[in-house]
Amino acid sequence: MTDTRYERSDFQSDQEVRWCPGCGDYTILAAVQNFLASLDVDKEDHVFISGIGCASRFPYYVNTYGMHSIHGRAPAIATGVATANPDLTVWVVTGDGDALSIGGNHLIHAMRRNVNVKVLLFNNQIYGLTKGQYSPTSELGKRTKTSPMGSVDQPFNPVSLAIASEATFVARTIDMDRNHTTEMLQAAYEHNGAALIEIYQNCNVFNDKAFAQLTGREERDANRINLVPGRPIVFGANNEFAVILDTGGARVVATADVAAAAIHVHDPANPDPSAAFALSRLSHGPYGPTPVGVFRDVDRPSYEAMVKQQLVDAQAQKGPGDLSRLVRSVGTWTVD
Amino acid sequence: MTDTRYERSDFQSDQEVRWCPGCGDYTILAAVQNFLASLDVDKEDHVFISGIGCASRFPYYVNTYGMHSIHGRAPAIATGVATANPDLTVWVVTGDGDALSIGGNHLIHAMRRNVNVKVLLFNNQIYGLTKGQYSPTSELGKRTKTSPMGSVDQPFNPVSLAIASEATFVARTIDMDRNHTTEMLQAAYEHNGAALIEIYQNCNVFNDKAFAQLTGREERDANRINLVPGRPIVFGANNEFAVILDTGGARVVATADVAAAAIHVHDPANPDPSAAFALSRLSHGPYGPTPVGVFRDVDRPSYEAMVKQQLVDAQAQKGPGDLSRLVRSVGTWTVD
Amino acid sequence: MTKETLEAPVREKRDRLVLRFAGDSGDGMQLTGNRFTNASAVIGNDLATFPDFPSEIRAPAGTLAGVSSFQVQIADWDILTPGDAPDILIAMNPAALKSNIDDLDPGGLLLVNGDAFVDRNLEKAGYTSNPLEDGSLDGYRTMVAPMEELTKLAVADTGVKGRATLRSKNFFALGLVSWIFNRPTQPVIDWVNDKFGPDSVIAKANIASLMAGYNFGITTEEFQHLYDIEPAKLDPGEYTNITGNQALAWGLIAGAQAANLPISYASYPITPASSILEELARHKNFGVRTLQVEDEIAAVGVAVGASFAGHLGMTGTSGPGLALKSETISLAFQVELPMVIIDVQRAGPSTGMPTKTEQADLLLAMYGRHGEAPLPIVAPATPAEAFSIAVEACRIAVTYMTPVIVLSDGYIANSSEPWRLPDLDELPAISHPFATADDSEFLPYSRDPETLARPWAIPGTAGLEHRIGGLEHADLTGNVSHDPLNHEHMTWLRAAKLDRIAAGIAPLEIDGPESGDLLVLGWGSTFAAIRAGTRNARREGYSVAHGHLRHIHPFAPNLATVFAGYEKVLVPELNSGQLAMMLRAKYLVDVISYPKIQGLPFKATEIRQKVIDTITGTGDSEAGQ
Amino acid sequence: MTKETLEAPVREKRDRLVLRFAGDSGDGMQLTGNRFTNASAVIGNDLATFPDFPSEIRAPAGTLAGVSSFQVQIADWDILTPGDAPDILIAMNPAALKSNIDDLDPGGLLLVNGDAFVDRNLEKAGYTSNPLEDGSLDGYRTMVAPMEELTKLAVADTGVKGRATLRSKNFFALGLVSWIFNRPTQPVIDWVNDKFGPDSVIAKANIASLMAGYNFGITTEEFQHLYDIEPAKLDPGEYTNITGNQALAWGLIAGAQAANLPISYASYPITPASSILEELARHKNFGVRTLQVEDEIAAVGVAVGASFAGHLGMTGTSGPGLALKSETISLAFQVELPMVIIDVQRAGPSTGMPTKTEQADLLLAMYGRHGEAPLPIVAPATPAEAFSIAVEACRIAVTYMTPVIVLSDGYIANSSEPWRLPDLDELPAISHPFATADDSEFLPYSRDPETLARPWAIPGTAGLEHRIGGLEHADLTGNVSHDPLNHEHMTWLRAAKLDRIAAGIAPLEIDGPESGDLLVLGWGSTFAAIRAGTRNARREGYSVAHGHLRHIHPFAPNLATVFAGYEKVLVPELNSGQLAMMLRAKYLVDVISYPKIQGLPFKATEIRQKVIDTITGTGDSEAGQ
Ligand SMILES: Cc1ncc(C[n+]2csc(CCOP(=O)(O)OP(=O)(O)O)c2C)c(N)n1
Ligand SMILES: Cc1ncc(C[n+]2csc(CCOP(=O)(O)OP(=O)(O)O)c2C)c(N)n1
Ligand code: SF4
Ligand code: SF4
Ligand SMILES: [Mg+2]
Ligand SMILES: [Mg+2]
Repeated sequence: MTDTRYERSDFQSDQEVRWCPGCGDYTILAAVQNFLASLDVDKEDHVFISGIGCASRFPYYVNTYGMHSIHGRAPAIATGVATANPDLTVWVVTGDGDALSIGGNHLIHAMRRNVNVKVLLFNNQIYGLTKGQYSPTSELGKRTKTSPMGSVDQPFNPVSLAIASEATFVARTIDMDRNHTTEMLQAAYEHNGAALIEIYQNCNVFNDKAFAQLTGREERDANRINLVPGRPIVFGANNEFAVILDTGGARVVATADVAAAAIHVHDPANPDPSAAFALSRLSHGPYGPTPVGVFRDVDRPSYEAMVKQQLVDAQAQKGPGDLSRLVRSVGTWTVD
Repeated sequence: MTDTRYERSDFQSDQEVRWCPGCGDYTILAAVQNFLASLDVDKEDHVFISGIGCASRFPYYVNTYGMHSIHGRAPAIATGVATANPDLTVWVVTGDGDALSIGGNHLIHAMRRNVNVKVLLFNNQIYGLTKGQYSPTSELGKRTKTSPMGSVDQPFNPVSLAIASEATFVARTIDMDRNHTTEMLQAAYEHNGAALIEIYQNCNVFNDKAFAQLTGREERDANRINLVPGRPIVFGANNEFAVILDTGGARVVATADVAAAAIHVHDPANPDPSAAFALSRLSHGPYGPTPVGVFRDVDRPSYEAMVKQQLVDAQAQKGPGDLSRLVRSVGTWTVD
Repeated sequence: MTKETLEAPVREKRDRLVLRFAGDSGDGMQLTGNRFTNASAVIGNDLATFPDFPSEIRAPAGTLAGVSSFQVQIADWDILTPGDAPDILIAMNPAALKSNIDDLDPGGLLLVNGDAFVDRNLEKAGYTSNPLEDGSLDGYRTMVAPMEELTKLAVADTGVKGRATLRSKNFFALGLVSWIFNRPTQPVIDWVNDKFGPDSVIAKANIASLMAGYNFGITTEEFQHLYDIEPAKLDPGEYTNITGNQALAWGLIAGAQAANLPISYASYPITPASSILEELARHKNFGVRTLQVEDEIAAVGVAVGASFAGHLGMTGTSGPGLALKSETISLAFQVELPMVIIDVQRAGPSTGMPTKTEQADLLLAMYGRHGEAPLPIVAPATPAEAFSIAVEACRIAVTYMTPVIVLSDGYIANSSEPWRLPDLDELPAISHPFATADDSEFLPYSRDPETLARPWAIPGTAGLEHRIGGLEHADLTGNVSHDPLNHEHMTWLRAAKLDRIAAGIAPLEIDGPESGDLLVLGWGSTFAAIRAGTRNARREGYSVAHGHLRHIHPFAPNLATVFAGYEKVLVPELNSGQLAMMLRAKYLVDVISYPKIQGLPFKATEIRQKVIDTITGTGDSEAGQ
Repeated sequence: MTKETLEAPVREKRDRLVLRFAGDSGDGMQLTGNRFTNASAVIGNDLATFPDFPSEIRAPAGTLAGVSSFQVQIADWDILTPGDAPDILIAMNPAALKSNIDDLDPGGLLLVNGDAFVDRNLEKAGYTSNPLEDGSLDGYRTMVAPMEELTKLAVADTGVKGRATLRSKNFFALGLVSWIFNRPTQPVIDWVNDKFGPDSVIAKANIASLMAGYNFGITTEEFQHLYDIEPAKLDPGEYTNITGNQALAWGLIAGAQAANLPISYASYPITPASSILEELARHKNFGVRTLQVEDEIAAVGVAVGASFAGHLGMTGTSGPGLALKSETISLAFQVELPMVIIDVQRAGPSTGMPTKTEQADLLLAMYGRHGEAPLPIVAPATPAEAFSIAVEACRIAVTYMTPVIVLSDGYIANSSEPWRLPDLDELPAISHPFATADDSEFLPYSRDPETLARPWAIPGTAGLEHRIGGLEHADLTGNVSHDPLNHEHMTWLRAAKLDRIAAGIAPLEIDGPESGDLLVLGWGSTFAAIRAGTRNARREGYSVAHGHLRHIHPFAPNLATVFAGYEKVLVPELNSGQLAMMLRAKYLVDVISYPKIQGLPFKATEIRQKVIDTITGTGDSEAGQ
């Protein structure tokens, strides 16, 4: 086995890819397939579980084991897969509606349990598959077919929510940035436990340019905040902006206005999630400066490891299960 | 109408109260009934919606409108009530299982929408009604009937979760402290929008003394951190402990060890929830110093107000609905 | 080529014609079909439509999976179905041709966008040779127009640029078809201007293309065979063209208005029910509150809460959503609050074929709740009828204080037909049982002796404070009770409401003889095909009648009597025989089930054939369900 | 008062006796009943129990709502039910007396804890005068013991203090009853020591109280009328006493072991199913993974995932949970993965009466899914049989690659009976269709020609990578397909599995004549009452037989033949007639439904009476369903 035994094509299934031309899902698919090919993991050991939505078509296109399940339930199903066989590498592909609307509960519970699944949340801030209704990440006031006068629902910030759900790994990336996406995939893969990557994904049909402030040639420099572990957070074409953290939260300041030491040094491994949370508040929807990168990456035993350990311990204590002893365990009597 | 037109007995129904003797639910019931009597609100304008669980029996005992609904769905049902009639005062009574296990999704969505309901979450860190299984707030390693070798599920911190769900009001109190409970009820009542009060509630049958560190005569002084708006956070019998906030989060220090100015001044009205979140991390289950009081209390238009406004705007724009015009709106033709 | 140089075209008069527009999902076939339909409606034809989407996801342009089609039948008489097979097929690309050509009537007219028949597209569609050239279309009257080329020229001056220039090619096709069928272009032009703004580039491009197509028809010799279809002899009245979901939404508004109740409609988007939410959301000036919530369970929960607070709580979904709502519907049943629950059925199980139609949720609606929880079920037979069925659902819900399930389906939801506007003033008032306080003790589970409705006491009403819940409760007081006999009593009492509802239902009407060889009994969207199929068979001399249930639970009380008149009973359904099962159990009649489970509606010819086979005892039609 | 001063007590021999222990929920009546049962089992009596909890919540001590009871029938022959009415009632307080005394046989023995009959308690129970004094108990042999007083004295030296001193009074009662019925005290003592540790204060107090009660019996003249019940003449073998939920849990372990598969059991607690999860959680050394998850939807989702990964995925719940699982079960059906789904039914609808039994989820299990999704259903007839039914469910799930629903109920779940241990080595091996890679293309929807099972290809197996999902898919390849005829084909193919399962089911056995006046057909927990009731009627000369379905879907293939033998068919059910409906529809037989919807099991006498009424045509028994 060498590091390069796979090509991208090994992870391409024979099914025609059926997203709208121009959809951000294509770039993510390519990034993931390339990433899988770069790993030294047998391809039969990957399992992709998705819900329903455009994003959730994903497993059909990846030549591994996969299940295109039902709306919102992928984290629960993936929990079943991962707990049954901790040797598998389990991926969840989901959308903002799938993960945060109907599936919100399963997602936050998977996070707190630290089930070793890698959740790729394609956030296009819209329901794509059902043709353009607002989603739990759509901005307030958004006009869609179901909100002709503007949405009145405050959106979730998926990174904040995951952090508060006791997630051990939370990151954000952008469909258009293949390298960054790959970096995040690598970090999530290396993390032992639940990992959520929010991927800003352009739906060019129903919510085009939602992420223009982060991807547009003119806007992106001023808005994209790269989070790099161990490094002070600065951004802008000439690092002219910096992020500081104080008791009021995280704020963007002019680098020139603050002492170098005042600039917040990013530490995703901090066991206390408060700083990661504060950074997550810099964005609420990608309107203005928005951090991308790994917000949080801490160690905690994974759910399935603990489940497995209990089986081992039980066998050590009681010996392997003996059915004939079990049925006699509450006392028997004999009739001749 | 005077401020004292009601007595507690006006809010007592004719149903026998059926909790275990000694259950913390009794104290909370009394506090709520007294509080309702203190308000200048017609009693027919209160609506109590609950799910299923010991706590959720609550509406039967309060002589207002009420519904003992089904497990986990109270926030959704209450959203229906509040949106239909914003003039009502809508309360949700729920347990840690009801609100955070099966009902987690409805809860976080009610918070982000800022539906004007007051959620009283009776957290006894156990499933009482079903006789003692661990809950999403039970501590790691807890041994119960369903976790004979100890629970492997990391618990939620309800305050953190609510804050990350974009809640506009989040507080915590303790069943045994009737005055504090009443204060929190008052603050929640005055808040316009969704309000969550986590109430630590002793289940003396299945999880007795879970909150002893906050209520025990010897322990409580050293552990109970009162959050008071505008005041530096200090606690202990002689205020010998203080809370500071830095980029690593909130920490407890000896008051003597820090400058007075370094002590964090509590500001629940800060629009940025980062500090509130950091404070919420001081507790993870009441094991050690634990803040009680209002963590967050900020203004945002309530969901039902916005829903209602759109009806008003629509009528202003298009006039009141005219069925006969509606059915002709896509063009008609006549057959003679 | 000016008008003057041409001979007068041939005008053939037809009483009915079936057209099918087929193209890529991106080609705007639904829009084209709808505009053609509208123009036909305006000149007074009767019509019925059948939109058919490829699947829930956009497939790559040009592939078979991406083909979208819209079929419409126009006629000068009271037709019922969108027709079994098209007389005219408009194919915008090779994939559209390939997946539709087999349906075209031999000798039918085939109109093709020639520009799309390039190698790349042919390959995507799986053609190894070009059908326009290899003679395989010889059986049809084929006309090939360079639609893309001509569209590009037509829009050259309108300001559209780049790829967008081709976007209007569907309007070119529409213009051409309008010429052939002698439809007015003005309604289309008005619609375009209204939709996009008369000054917009897109409006200009669409209109230019439309007229280019129309003029291409006028000026080209090939298109000199025209069709005329006279206005239909419909019942006198004012008509509009309406889809099922639109009719349902309007009917809900009308029903709630008749009951003098505000609507709270809570829903989670799902194909093919989303457009009910979308339609209602546009009518907030009627006091309609629409709530798009986090999932289907929340949706029905919100409806329960709204009804508790005195609104008419409503929720709509499709099969997967109805399954999820089961537990909460059981609560709504137990607390006896009014509610309208809509299930626009689609092909299952699981995600199934979400854009295809089916009637396989009937037993879920009947029995999909734990414990004994019988609910009324109504079902519209046609798109337009969804209006009156929605009103009827509101009537039952409010009058009897019960949730009501409306079973529509994807076919009804998206199809359209002319709807004769009812006299809205004559919609029967629905009186709601709002309780008022008096000196006596308030009993939330006392009942109206006639309807068995319990009083509806709205929060905010002084003196009526009370608690309801999902636990079994004592008769009258509603206090929690585990008394065995009370439980039995309450169970039968709740069930007895269905008998009261039955007593208020009109008897089932029969089309055809009141006794004879065969009764065909249907429900829901199979109406048109069954009516046409049975009438055709009857014209051929077969002794067959058609009855169509609008009330599925309870049944019309005369059903047993109706059965008695016929030798055999045939029940065609788009499922494995679900209604048939219910009828067999209740009436012990050896009902013959005729299932079709293809995600497609029945065709009239299928019904006609089955009728004949059943009566004559040929085919495999004798098999019971 | 020493032993010697006493005359020898009277010993009456009985072949059967029914005891009911009744007290406050806090009094430990379930424990007392269980220990008594166990001691009886150990000396070889046959027995059947019926625990009855007050409601899902602890009511205030001393109230009627708080009464908890445990009934047991012990006999020297093969009895079936826990008895209709008790011969002996043990009442620990006025409320327990009040709510149970009406059931006591006239002339029955009443044993009362006299200390509890103080004003406060009498008032709470709604007594206006003390029944121990006002003569209202004159019809019974009443014996009053100052149980609390004596318990206090007995535990004085054990170190218990304060309120806890009274906690052991149930052991006092147990000791006394053990004396009266000549049960050994050693099994109780062993159990107490094992449970609490021999050195613990609580063990000491319990044992002291037990012996005090026993000795009180010996020494008091009042209790000199003793009963002997000989060991039952059960089939030879080794027996244990087992509840339904325990048997189910063990059966699941056995079934998975037979299939050589690890178990993943995911569940969300709910009465009365929680104890299956609790029992399985104790056996992790069998490789059983138990997951308590956030809700029922997650539970069945986890089971789907586990089965995909090659475990035998399982989930258990009660009615409200089954309703919630509907949508995901539909997915499991569509992807054709094995799974065992347990529904321990309770009285509905909605929250209903959660601690009471009912059989009203049958049609939910049959039809509670959108689209066409037929699933196999099996149901145990007795607590002990839950073991073999669980094994059978595993067999069907794995052999045919399908989810299977097990319908148990609250009565079976909590009741116990002696179970003759099966020869575990003879449990039939279940072979699972794990796929292995070879050179040919892997077809995830190819099928075993006999079972129609598709191959089970486990993630981690090289060469079998494939995708499954809830969308309709093409035969063989499993690729997404919206082809109409494929959908129809797949729908019938999935349904055809049920026929294959039917072919593998043993014919229905009949107790009684193979033809005659009446067949009583039952399913589930009504077995014991029907068997006893029909046998009693038959002994009286009535021509009646009893058949009991273990397979509800599909039915045993000989059912139609069985029906042919009888004039009438009676179907008693704890619902409104759900099985009756299914039978009527399928067989067009005019089945007579005998519904009971009280949250209580049938009594044998009720069945006997109904049998006689039905045969003789008296009563209202002729009404169809
Ligand atoms: C139970 C259920 N409810 C609703 C739907 C309809 N539905 C399918 S996908 C979807 C939302 C898609 O949005 P998202 O998850 O953001 O994915 P995207 O299409 O944007 O990638 C909805 C509402 C469904 N399939 N099942
Ligand atoms: C759908 C459904 N699932 C499960 C249950 C069983 N159940 C009732 S209450 C409860 C949990 C109670 O815990 P909690 O919400 O913490 O309330 P507590 O009793 O502790 O006050 C459960 C699991 C139910 N009634 N309905
Ligand atoms: S609808 Fe949007 S998200 Fe879906 S495939 Fe098309 S572009 Fe992508
Ligand atoms: S079980 Fe616990 S929470 Fe429930 S009533 Fe008893 S003490 Fe209170
Ligand atoms: Mg999306
Ligand atoms: Mg709790």
